[in-house]
Amino acid sequence: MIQLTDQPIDSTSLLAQAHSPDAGAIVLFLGTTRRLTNGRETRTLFYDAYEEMARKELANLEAEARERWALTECTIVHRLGEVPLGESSVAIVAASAHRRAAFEAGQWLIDALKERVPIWKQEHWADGTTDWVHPTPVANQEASNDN
Amino acid sequence: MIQLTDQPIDSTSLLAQAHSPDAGAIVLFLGTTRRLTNGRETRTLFYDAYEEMARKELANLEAEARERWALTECTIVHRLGEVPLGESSVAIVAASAHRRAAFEAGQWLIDALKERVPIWKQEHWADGTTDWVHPTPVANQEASNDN
Amino acid sequence: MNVVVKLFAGARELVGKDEIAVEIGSGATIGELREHIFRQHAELRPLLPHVMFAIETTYCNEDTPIPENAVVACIPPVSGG
Amino acid sequence: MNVVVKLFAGARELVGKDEIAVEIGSGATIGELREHIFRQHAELRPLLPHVMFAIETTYCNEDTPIPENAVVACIPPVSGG
Repeated sequence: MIQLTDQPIDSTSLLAQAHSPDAGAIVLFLGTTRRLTNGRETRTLFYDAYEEMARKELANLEAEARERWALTECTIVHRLGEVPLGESSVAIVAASAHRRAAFEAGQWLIDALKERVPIWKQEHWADGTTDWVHPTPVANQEASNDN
Repeated sequence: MIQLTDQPIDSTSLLAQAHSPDAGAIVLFLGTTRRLTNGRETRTLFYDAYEEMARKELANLEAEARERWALTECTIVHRLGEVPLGESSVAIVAASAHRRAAFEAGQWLIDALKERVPIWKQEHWADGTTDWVHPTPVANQEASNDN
Repeated sequence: MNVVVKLFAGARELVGKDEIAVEIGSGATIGELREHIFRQHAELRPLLPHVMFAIETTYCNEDTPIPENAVVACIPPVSGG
Repeated sequence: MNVVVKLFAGARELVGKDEIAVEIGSGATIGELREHIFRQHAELRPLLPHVMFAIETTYCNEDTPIPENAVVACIPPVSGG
């Protein structure tokens, strides 16, 4: 299941859907808005997307993960708009009979999402300035609020 | 935080404790009771522990993980007694500024728990027989309800 | 032909618009589109070497020809997650 | 000295008791304890090569000497998680 939403992510209901007598291992990843990035303070984050394409790319990621690993559940939810400090911008659930597949799929999904899916974050710094975050090979990715 | 409990594990409250403006990544692992193991059907599982020593070993795991990775939260909860199909026997939460540390710590914690902590599971098969599970180098670990 | 290119995030901010219209020869490629944008939109030059393009929500290469009336999008380096 | 050894899981099931008492020389090691148990509890022989022992909730080696009145536990291969 994939979803884009402007509401807070309900990880409890995502986990409830993953519980099953066929699963033996459930891995949930939450990416959350962090206050400090290299000592610089974030006030809040905003996320924008090319929604139609982002949905297609997320669906591709789910399909590719289900092909590579035997998953009983595979969920990717990304929140758009403002995501305040400490709240989740993204949730990934990967469930499988065995833990190795669930961990591998969860890590691969968040890595691939960050490479491919047309979603962008805008830093709103505590000093009042804003920056769209566009990681380039030269830029240090840790210079943005990257988890 | 480490805990042994005979109650269902409340992963929602464990996650709530991990949300923080200092975290950027939260990984939750749930090990759950699976119905089928190599085609054989499990009716339910029971867990027993040498409780005093298990608590000490779990605390050692938390301390070692906090030393190896910069974690903003590290939680291990193991349920004892009966853990019915689809319910969680173990929950691990690892939170960090960055996702790599959270995933690595989460995987290391469940691997180490399964090697060191004096907790044992008893299979109650659908055919009415029971087996204490004692993995040995020769035995195929997948022959037990291992996640 | 006239190609409308959707803009997002930093690209939209630099141009100050959701999309730009580019007049380009029929059957032109994405690479040619990139060159046209480079010449016509100086404000996009710092970001342009790093952007990808998508046609009908699919990433494409520099030598992909742009069909008539295609939905083309300029995709700056992504930062979701 | 008399050493009381706690039993768990499959070991407890094989013996049918929570603990066993073993009479052993003062200052004997865990290795010597294992040999005594092997001789006195035939029912434990299939599992015994695979068990660890703990003294006062700490895993120990074959050559660890057992203190007087120590809490000793027989730890079959664990299967938590």
